[in-house]
Amino acid sequence: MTMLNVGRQTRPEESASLTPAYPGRGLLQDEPLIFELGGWTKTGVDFPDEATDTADLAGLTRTLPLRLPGLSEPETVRHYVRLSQKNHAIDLALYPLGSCTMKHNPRLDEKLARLPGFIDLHPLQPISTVQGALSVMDTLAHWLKTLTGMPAVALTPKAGAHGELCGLLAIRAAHLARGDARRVVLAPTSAHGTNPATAALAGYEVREIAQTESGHVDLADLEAKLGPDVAAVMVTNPNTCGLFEPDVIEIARLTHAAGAYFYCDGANFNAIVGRVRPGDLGVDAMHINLHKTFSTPHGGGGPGAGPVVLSAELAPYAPTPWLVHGDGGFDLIEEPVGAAEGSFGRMSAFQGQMGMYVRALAYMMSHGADGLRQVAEDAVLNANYVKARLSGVMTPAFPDGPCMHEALFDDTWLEGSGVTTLDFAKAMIDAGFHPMTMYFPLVVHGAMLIEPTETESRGELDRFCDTILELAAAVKAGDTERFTGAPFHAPLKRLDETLAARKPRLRWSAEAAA
Amino acid sequence: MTMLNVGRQTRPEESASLTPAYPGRGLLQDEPLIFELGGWTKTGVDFPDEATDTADLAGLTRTLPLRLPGLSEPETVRHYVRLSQKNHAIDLALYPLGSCTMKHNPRLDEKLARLPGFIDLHPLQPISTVQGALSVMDTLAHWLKTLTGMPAVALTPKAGAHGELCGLLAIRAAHLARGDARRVVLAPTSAHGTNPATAALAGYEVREIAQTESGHVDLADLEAKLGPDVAAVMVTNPNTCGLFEPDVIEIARLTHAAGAYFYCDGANFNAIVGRVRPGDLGVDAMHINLHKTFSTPHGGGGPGAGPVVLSAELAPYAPTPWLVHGDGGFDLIEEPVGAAEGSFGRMSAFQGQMGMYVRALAYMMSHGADGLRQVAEDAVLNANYVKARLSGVMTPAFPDGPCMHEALFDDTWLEGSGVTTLDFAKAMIDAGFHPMTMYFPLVVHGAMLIEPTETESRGELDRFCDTILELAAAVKAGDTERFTGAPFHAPLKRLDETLAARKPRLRWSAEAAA
Amino acid sequence: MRYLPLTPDDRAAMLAVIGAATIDDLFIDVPASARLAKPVDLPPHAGELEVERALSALAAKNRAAGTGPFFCGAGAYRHHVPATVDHLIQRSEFLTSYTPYQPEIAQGTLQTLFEFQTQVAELLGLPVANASMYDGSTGCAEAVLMASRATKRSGAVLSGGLHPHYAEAAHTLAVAAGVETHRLSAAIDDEAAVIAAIGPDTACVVVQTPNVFGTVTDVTPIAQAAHAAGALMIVVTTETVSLGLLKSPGEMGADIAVAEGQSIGNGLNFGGPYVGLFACTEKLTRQIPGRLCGQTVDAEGRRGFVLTLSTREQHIRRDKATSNICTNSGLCALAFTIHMSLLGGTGLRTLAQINHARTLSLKKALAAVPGVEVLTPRLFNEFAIRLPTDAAAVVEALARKDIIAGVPYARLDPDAGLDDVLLVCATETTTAGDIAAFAAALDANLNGEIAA
Amino acid sequence: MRYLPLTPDDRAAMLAVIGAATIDDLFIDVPASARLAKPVDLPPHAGELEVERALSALAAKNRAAGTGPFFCGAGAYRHHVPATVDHLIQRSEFLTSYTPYQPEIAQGTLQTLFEFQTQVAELLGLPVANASMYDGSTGCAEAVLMASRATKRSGAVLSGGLHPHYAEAAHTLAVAAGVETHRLSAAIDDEAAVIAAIGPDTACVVVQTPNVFGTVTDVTPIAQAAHAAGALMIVVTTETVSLGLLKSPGEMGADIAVAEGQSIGNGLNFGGPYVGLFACTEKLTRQIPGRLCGQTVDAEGRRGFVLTLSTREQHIRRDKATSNICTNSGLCALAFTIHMSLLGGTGLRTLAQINHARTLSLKKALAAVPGVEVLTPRLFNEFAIRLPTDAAAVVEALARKDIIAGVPYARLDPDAGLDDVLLVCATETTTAGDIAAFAAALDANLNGEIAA
Ligand SMILES: Cc1ncc(COP(=O)(O)O)c(C=O)c1O
Ligand SMILES: Cc1ncc(COP(=O)(O)O)c(C=O)c1O
Repeated sequence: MTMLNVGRQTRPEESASLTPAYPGRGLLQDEPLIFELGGWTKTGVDFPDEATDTADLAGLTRTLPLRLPGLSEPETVRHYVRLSQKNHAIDLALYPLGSCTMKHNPRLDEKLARLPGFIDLHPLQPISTVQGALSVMDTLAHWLKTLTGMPAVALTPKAGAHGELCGLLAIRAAHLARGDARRVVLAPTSAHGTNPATAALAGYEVREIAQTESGHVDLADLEAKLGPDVAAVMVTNPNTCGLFEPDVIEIARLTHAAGAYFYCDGANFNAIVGRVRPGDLGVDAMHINLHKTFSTPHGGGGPGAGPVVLSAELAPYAPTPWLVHGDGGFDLIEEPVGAAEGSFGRMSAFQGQMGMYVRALAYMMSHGADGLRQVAEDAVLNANYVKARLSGVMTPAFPDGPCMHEALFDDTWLEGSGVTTLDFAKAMIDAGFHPMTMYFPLVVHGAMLIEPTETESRGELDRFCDTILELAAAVKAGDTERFTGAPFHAPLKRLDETLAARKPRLRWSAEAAA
Repeated sequence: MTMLNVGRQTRPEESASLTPAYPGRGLLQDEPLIFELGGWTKTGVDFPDEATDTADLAGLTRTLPLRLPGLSEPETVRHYVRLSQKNHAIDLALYPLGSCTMKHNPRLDEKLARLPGFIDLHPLQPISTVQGALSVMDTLAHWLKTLTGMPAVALTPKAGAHGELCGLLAIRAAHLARGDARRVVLAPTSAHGTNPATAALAGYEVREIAQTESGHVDLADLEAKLGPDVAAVMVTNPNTCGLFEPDVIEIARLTHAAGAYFYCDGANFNAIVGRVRPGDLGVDAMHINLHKTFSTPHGGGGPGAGPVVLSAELAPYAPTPWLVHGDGGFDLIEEPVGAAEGSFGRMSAFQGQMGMYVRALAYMMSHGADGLRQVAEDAVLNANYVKARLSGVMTPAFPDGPCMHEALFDDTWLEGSGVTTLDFAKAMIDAGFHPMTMYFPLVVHGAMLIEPTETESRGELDRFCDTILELAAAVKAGDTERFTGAPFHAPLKRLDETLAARKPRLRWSAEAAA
Repeated sequence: MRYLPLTPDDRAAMLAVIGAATIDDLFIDVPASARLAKPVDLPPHAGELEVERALSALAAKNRAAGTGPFFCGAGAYRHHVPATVDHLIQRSEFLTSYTPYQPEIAQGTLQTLFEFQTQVAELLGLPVANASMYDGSTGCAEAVLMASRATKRSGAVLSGGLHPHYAEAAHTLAVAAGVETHRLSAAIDDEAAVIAAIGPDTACVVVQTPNVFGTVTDVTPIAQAAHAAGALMIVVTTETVSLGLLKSPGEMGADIAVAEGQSIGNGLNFGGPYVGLFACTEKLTRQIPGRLCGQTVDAEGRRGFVLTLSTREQHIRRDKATSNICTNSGLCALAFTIHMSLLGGTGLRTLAQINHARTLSLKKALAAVPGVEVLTPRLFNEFAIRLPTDAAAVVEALARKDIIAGVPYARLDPDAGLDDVLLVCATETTTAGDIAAFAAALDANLNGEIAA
Repeated sequence: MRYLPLTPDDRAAMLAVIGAATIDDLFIDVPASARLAKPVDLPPHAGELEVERALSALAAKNRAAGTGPFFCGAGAYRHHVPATVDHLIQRSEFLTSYTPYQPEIAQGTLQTLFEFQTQVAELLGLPVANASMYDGSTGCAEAVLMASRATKRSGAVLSGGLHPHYAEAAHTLAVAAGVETHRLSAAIDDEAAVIAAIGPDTACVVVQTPNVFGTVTDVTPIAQAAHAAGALMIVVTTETVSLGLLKSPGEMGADIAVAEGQSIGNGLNFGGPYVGLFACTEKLTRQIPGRLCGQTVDAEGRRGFVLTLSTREQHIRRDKATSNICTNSGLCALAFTIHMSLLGGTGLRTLAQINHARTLSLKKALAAVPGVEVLTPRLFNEFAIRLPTDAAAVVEALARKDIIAGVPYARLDPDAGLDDVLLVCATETTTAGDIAAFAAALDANLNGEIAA
């Protein structure tokens, strides 16, 4: 490893682009992998010296050595703190990833989730010793049911996609209960990838519903495709174009008329929480991403939680465990028996994402009914403000009428400029902003989906819009290289994703490194 | 504020030094002051709406409005997270500030200091309700007394300088008790500024003791200056040149022979903890910076704690409160009465830095007697390793013999290079390291005092030394501009300290900003 | 409201820019009948102090594991997590970032994922590991589907030692996907039965070790039988700490290894969030579910990391994806990686040895209680005992004495007819005092005074 | 040991580079007689789990203020600190950095200090504030010395309403510096006495408002009298929250204002660390103790901040320095600044109003208890009551009923002959239930059953 020669790795190539040309990156230095820091014999954890005897495990113990380095605590802290500074985060600036709802994550929620009574609680302790935890689940369920206007909720799904699966499995069980083995699920082309993937996982064939010019479900096409073999219609509302489906009630009616169920993807519930109850729209099942609408941190990819609200018709098929009010307080029905007889079964071990339940509940209680309504209003207001400020220069995919929580643009305005949606996005990085969601939804060419969320101040929105406009001006000015070469100021220049896929290197190995 | 025009402020000047010249700083952006973010009418804290009536305070309430902006929580988090990234820290890289002992700060200590039983405890609660806290103080006292071989300790001083004051006031009280009003304190020129400042604060005249070629106290000069008017001799040991005073026992003997007391500045106790007990050297009083030797975090300037161990002769004069073992458990004597009759009185409100006591005790218990001895050995080993690796190129102030916890160099090796100690230090910033302590101690020309501490790995020490050697080579190569212009890669270029002092702007004001 | 930066003035000014008269104008697409005129019937906003009071009160209604003798295992384990781990994962840059879709400003997350994948592969003894699953149980279910895709067979043999929740979760997913699970009846030790159950349509054999009864098994013979029959071997581990001492799945011939990673870096959390470890052979790489982080270079040739092989994933492949997983357990994986970086192989081994030692003392102490029969032949840090009476009743009785005695097996598998079996566990957090108190209370309950 | 990165191999290799045979060779300057052959007589190193157990056990032996009714004030106040504050101050970059001596890589700390100084100056109503003192009491003592330096006079008049600990700390420092303190006898309200005590050698008058008895005073007349006599006016405030509602020291003519900043952003911590707020007039700037952060520009003209006017400080001026302070309360100041940035003027005012309202209810409730006499004429969030019996005994008795009833004045000032006086306080954390419980228990104690 030449990496360790002078200081932490300096970057001749890049520093060469600095005048005067001196190595060094100041506060931001490269950082090797832990496997390159030595420590093959060390450990950063102290254990009591006590006699141990593993004779009884003769023949069952590892024959190959565990090649895992251990670092002292100071080295470990430094390694991960250095790495952390190479990340963008919602705590650093507006994070306009459409469909992801990157909003402020309150530290109060983190603190409460770490109370010993929650974090140090075993999922299989006697029920009498976990009444507080069950009470949290019950309260969360009450809030979710009230906010959605639905009679039941299955809390256990571990993320949105898992919630989709939960919903479709309930639908499947409901059909089978009446001996009706339907095989098809309808979903718009604009649907998030998890929708078709989930439908397939649940054993269904997926057929696409067309979309109208205005970005809505094409009712005629839906009606045409509905039939006795259709088990469910999956529609995201507000949809992935950032629009509310105006015909949603009709969609529900047609769906029900065909004997199918209406699954609503609720990932965008943030836009309507407190102002619209999906239950009033005819929805049969909808998942809620607690890590979006209710702000449990994304954590660089997870964890999340995807509770699913269910209509009275689907409720009996909800997965185990069921939380019930016993005479001794709260109780759990953990097997498909008794009241839960109809349950389609268990989706995972234990009771779901308790850590997320506490955070989401703290978030809801902090906002209250009034605050949550304000959340939806400010989220929609911020998105429309951004849309209004940028529409002069960028081309909105659906110019007429308001959008909901996110503003969708296509790349018409970039045509012939030599700058792609990707190039433009990478240039945003240099100005200190995370790019918007790109090339999704698929129904729009070179899509740029901007979701500011309600936790952005007007000042930050203006800085963001000013930046985009300044960049757009540069595009017009033909300053192509500024985009095709971007980012220039990130910890790394643009990464070669093709190489990564062509020659996958998915783990460090002494051999490869040597 | 033009600062808000495009993105968070971009830096044309600097980006101009990049090819191609595009504005932007990627992850590191400028950040305005909170007073420049609006929020004059906002607040980021929610309070219950309850009736309040301040009629009874008529005539006593503010007439001028409070011009303090309030930011929502998301804005506040972002502001301070952005600012934090402009700091160097021990968690980012070796921090070789001589005399400051920048070592790893365990997060365990932070966690324990925040236990409700400690952080949510009022200093004036009934004694019966704070027995655990008093027990922490008693245990800490026991460890400090055992490690120093001294019979008593005053815990309350709030930092090293406060501890120095505590020691001198005890000495003053001891002399006065026998009607002996001495007026002089002797201290070497190499002493830390707080020593003379404290002596003056305690009402003493300060006289300097000369230092020998080899960096030690000049015994002859000490003997010459000792006399009936000398109240105390203040010597730092290991001293600020990073050397152990070989004649320390003789210094104590001469001091006592002259009827004076021996105050030892224990800021560098880290170098000898577990291997040498100041009590065995004839010390009468010594402060211990818990924020150095026992690793309570420096926090960008504080807080700290400076307990003072005292000899049997000085113990009776220790400041109130006194912690005693009553029959009902631990007790506090809070006034100079009873056993504490001789006390020189109170130095501050309450019982001192409890938050630091918990951290320091957790740190001590984690190391144990064996670990603390290892701390001294590794601290000294690391310093000597750095000294050995750099001596070929830099000029050690005291080449012969080993150093203790820090290695001192002068600027002889820079003579005629056009590069000053300051320039060299600033260039270190570009390579990702914090500069060493400069121009202290005063006895060495262009001093560079390097204290690595025991929590640095050999790998980090080598990266540090390699960097220094690479920079030194550049000096030799006459690449002056690389130093005089440094830093080039820090969040800001070199700052104008003269301007700051000439036209002091010590607060933001609407007028000035306008 | 403290989380909402907009002031009334901001809102008015912004509506003006938009050209809308009121906020309602932005919700016109909502059918009139569905527009709520006023807030729903829930409490109004509350200050931080009030929320903290309310939830702290609920937390206080639970008996935290650490507050007294505690012996539950069975899929979730109480280990000490260094304060450093929890501190680091709360860094804004890790906690509040999204899936690393923009690698240039996500190297912090990506490099730690690469470290995670390497650590997991090393632990499980297989060449390829993904960037995490929701947890061990869902990982196990995905492994079954993956095996049937890879073998184009539709049968899955589930050992009777597999954690019942895992078996049920796998069954739920399998049914929908048209895979038939053959779950053997609960057994402390069922190597022979498993081998016997392998047939020509068997896509995979799923065996857990240490299994739900704590039994440690060298599954090599089972793996050989499976391979001989053209089936894949799936090895499940719920206690990752055991891998510090025991043979890795890879060493024993596993094609796919699934583990619950909660033990390293993560708290009990009443069951979630946890982190699923998932590894497989080179050959199966393109069948693996979930995200993969890979090494590459940037435009200037510097090493960097990116999410890769995403053609397997839902956002590209949609209904042809290897899984529907999107959000995973990123932050729990980070906690795992940081804790593992502190432990290292050396520390993990010591940790495993201490767990085993404390468990042997627990075994000794309980075996000495008249009426208690230890059922587990070879154990790591948990085992099953048979009581002369209903295990659940004993657990309830001891809970009233503030001793959490373990998990009645019947709670996981009511129909197995093992109501008298109790699953107990000891870790480095279990003290000699805890063990003595447990043994004494159990003795008193079984042989002494009637349980109150 | 987990905090020590060097391995035995590292040590051997490094000794070789140094050219030393053993580590002892590096300690040769230590007199042989003083070299310890083996570790001192203290316990050996302990793992994190063990240390956490030991200290948690000690913490559990304290009655945390928040676990029940609690009414202590008298210089330290229980307020709710938002979780955000404690999270942010624990960021590595803030927590583990040193005093910002290298401004180019310390702008995070420096800019927050500049914000702190601005907030403090605004709160105290004076133009200049420093970067913090250890706490309010040491700040008060420094203010007295500063005044005597500035006026070249040696007398200091201390109001009888000044917190006794503050008076004692000031006295201790003053004596050594040759300044004579004239401390008036304890008084709920002593404007006249203070004015009467001012003489030709008076360097400063030190008055606290709200004072230790909770009495709020407009000190303007005292300031005028002091100025007329050529003395400086020093105003002390122990409860910074009161400044959200009450006139600022500057408004009332203070030349120097000192306050304890603990109430904002900092916990009770059993007395420390706290943060001293220190402000003064423009004229006195160069006499101010401690660090000052100032605005400047960098080599390219960009705004930046540095520590400035350090010619006042010990490291430059040594025995001529304005103070010996070096390490101060940086991190507590940061917590103060973050909490204040959340509150803003609006929030601080509301917070102050709520504190006052809850205290009025407490006053009403206690005044209704037979035998209780409220002594404080004008109060903010604390006040003094006279009991028919020894206050300390009552406090002990109520503590046994898990009610922390307040601070017996005699504990602060045993010789004042005010053994029957109890100081009580209510804040936003005090509930109606707490107040009712206190009043009932007090009534029972004084008039009902004999205290157990
Ligand atoms: C519209 C939509 N549906 C479903 C999902 C999947 O949710 P999760 O990532 O929680 O599985 C997402 C997440 O990005 C989404 O945006
Ligand atoms: C040798 C020496 N003495 C005294 C002090 C003063 O200690 P404190 O900053 O804790 O007041 C220091 C701190 O840098 C020091 O290095």
